[in-house]
Amino acid sequence: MVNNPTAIEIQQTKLYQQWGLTDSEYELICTKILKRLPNYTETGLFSVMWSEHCSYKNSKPILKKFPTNGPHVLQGPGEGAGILDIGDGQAVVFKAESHNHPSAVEPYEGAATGVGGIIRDIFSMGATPIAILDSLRFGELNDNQTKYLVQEVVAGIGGYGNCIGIPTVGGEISFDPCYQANPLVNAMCVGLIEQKDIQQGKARGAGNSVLYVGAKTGRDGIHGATFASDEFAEGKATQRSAVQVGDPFMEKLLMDACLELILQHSDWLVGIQDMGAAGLVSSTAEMAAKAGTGMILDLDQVPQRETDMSAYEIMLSESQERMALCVRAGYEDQVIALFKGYDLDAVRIGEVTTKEQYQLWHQGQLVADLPVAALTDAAPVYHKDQAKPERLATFAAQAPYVPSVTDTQATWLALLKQPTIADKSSFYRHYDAQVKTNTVVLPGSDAAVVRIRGTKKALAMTTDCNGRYLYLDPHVGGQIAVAEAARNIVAAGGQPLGITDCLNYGNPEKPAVFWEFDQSAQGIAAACETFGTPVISGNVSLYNEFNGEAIYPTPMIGMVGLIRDIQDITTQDFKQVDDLIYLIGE
Amino acid sequence: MKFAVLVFPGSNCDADLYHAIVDVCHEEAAYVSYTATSLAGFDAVLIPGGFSYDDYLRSGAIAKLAPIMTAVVAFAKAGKPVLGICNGFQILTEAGLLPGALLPNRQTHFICETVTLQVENNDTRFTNQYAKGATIALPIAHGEGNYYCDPETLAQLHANHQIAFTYTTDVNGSLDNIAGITNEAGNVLGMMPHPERAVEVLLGSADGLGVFQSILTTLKSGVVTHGE
Amino acid sequence: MYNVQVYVTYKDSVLDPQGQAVQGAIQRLGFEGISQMRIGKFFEMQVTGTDQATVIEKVEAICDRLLANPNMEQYRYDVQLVEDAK
Amino acid sequence: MYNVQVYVTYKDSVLDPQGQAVQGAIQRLGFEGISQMRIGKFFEMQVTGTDQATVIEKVEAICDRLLANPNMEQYRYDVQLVEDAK
Ligand SMILES: Nc1ncnc2c1ncn2[C@@H]1O[C@H](COP(=O)(O)OP(=O)(O)O)[C@@H](O)[C@H]1O
Repeated sequence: MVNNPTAIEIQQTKLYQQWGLTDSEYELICTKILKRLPNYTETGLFSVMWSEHCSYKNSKPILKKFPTNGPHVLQGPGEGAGILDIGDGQAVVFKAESHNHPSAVEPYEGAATGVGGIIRDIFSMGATPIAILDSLRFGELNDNQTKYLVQEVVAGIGGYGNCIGIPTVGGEISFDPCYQANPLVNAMCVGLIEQKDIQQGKARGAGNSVLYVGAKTGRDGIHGATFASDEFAEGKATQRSAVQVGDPFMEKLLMDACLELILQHSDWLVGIQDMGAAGLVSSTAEMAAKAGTGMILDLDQVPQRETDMSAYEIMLSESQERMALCVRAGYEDQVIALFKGYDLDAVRIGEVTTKEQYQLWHQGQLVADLPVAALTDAAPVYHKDQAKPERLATFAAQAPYVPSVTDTQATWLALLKQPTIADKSSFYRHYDAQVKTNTVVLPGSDAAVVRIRGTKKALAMTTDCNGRYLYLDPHVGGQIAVAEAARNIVAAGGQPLGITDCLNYGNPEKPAVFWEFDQSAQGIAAACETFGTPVISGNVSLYNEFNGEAIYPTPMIGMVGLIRDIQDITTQDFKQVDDLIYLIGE
Repeated sequence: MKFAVLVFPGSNCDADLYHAIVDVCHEEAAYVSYTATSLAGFDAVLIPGGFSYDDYLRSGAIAKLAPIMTAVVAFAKAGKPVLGICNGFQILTEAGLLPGALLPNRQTHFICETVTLQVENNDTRFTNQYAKGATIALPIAHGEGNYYCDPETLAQLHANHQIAFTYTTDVNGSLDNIAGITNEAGNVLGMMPHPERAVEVLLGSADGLGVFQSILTTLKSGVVTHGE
Repeated sequence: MYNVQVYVTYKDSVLDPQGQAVQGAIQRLGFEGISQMRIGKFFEMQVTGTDQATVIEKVEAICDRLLANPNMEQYRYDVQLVEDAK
Repeated sequence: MYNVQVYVTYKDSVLDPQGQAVQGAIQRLGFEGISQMRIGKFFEMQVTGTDQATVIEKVEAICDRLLANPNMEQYRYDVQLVEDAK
């Protein structure tokens, strides 16, 4: 076994800094939480669990401003995905997730694994995924590197969705130089569930077993969560080693197996959670924290793809297509047999305890022994400084821009040539939008519409955000993003029900960026109140910068609406000659 | 009439085919796992699209080795109808039940859109409900649908009227715009477009229904099939 | 134990659009003088066997039945004896 | 003129789902003793150049920028001088 640095060496060399923990956070762990020095594995666990990506330590105070309740809300933020009541005992489950940094490094696999991750969030709730949407931002299309990124990202999204057999029905794509070195790749997944089947990621009941299912663990993606919480700069290339390869075939088997377990054998299962960012540690610690229990895991049981993996590596790996299950004691063999039927590894790796302590054994040694809550709830919450960006004063001082159009036709054509405005079919034709044969309105209209088989109902869904408006005025821009989504839903014949989001911003340590974040969240919150569309799930992606330049504030809004009768579906195109055209609104 | 819908690991259009048969055509269908070894009791076999084994290696290459394929070969040899759609077509060529191969699209990427097809031969048990030369709109969704065979095989396909459907434009680089072919006996059809996605006007087109109605018409007419 | 590499490529008569696409991309990157680009698959594996002849026989059978599609592809392979790590 | 072959494979630590699927298929075919299957890409091309060193430089640049993603892949290549067909 490799000799890892000792607790004292970590303290002396400040190794924790490389993993993203600050001096004061490390101090807090040593003096207040553990009252001793954390060892190598423990320091690694803290560093990922306290990263922005897992702890939301910078964004919590802002996210609190969102309305999260409403008559339809069955599950708000906090679980794998949010859930809304759509009547008849059914519910819609959805969430969005960003995969910006991995996609900048390896666009195909980054985008593909982004899709894979968000699908797992949906089926881990017990829902059958019915649709994917993607929201993409790139630099200007006249650049070869951007063309390559676009091509690979689109191929990656299609590659995963097409293969697993979930239609990619909508989304958006736009181009601006501010995304040149930091593209945004956000994916949303929508699922359908019978309310009685709703699952939670809780590890209840001492003595119940913790099972690991799915792909084997390798060294891929270690520190992915920390990596997502750090900005890009030239010369930081070595950090860019956290690349995972997706295996949609494996995920299809995993999805089918998990849904069979949930829908047909709910009495065997206590809780289920996706191993996403920060892999094994985050999924299992959260399951214990949510249930107020503890957990003992034996890492030697974890299926491993590589040899000589340390406890640190096993716990932090972000290998894809894995799930953590809490299984009622006595039913382990049945569950393992069920997964075997799909050719999948399912292994008992530990059990739930009453102690509220998180204990890891590896090669006969207790390599971590921490209070569960220390990992999941003790990260400090920061109230970052805010400052209104100077550019806004400059903008305010400028006279309003009045375009001078002499040749309307030429201007019209010039506008239509803008990649951001032009027809997007050359991108979305790479996506299978029809598999499952429920897509009534395909990409290219306002919102996509997916019917609910066996009922008269359908769901309308869309993603929207115009970062440029937010750059000009984050508060109003945030409102506009929600309003645009709501208009798209209504234009498809739907009633807006609720939203998910991907909040993409620059480095929150910069007061101007944090101000944008706060202002736009307030704008989104205000619009959500007005439209009666609570925020039921979402994702924050900070540190979207390159060489110190932040992207436009880009909070992508994913909205779902209910169409009560498929007869009410409307589409964008003109239907016949001599029909009248009305302009409604201001 | 009873249809078998084969399910390989990774098949994802199996449910769509099942719905087309059961909900739209109101006939009987059952899923048959790739591990099964018998097709007894079925009147027709449908091999769905999707990505069997993610099409690692080549589309259909791993699926052709599945246990059920022995039964499919026997079923086809007995002259009973076998329809392979998209990945199902690829599996049928890999298994040697249809000539040629499906290469990556000329554009080298996946294409999902509705295309126009021409019915080249309406004298088959899969196309008899279409008029000869009729044009129909069916969705395609594939990355490897570029039909290829050697010149002698192509000449035979033409001579034996084995080309059932062609694209009216060059969609993916297929030789002679071939979209679907039968075997020489005419009881095995492989096609890249998805007729099962075009059985309801609500979803854009019902032009695909003809394929299933043709199979049913032949089966119900009780005409003795070739090779029996 | 033998190390085996198998190379599968399209037959010369089959058009290779992927090869052409990559060749185009190379040109757009500004590299000149690259032509005849063809893309194939490359398999590396370890094969147990008592002697080279049986290993080759096994490898050819695997290629014929699975790794290459004779309708459109051809293959070649290399075989090297390696010491068993004991 | 030089003939160049480039072999791109995943780094050992990266998951190779294709390799695993194909290895499984080989086993199901009844062939035993096949292990460590990894699948990669194989590029064949012709490269003009005055001498081997400049060709190698060009090939490495193309690999680094296009054919392989250094975050997850590794590559090797062979270069042979061929007579120019005039
Ligand atoms: N990345 C994408 N993925 C899927 N569908 C897309 C994507 N980009 C655009 N679309 C489809 O094209 C439609 C039009 O897009 P867009 O030109 O951005 O217009 P709009 O401003 O109306 O949203 C969208 O509503 C969506 O259906």
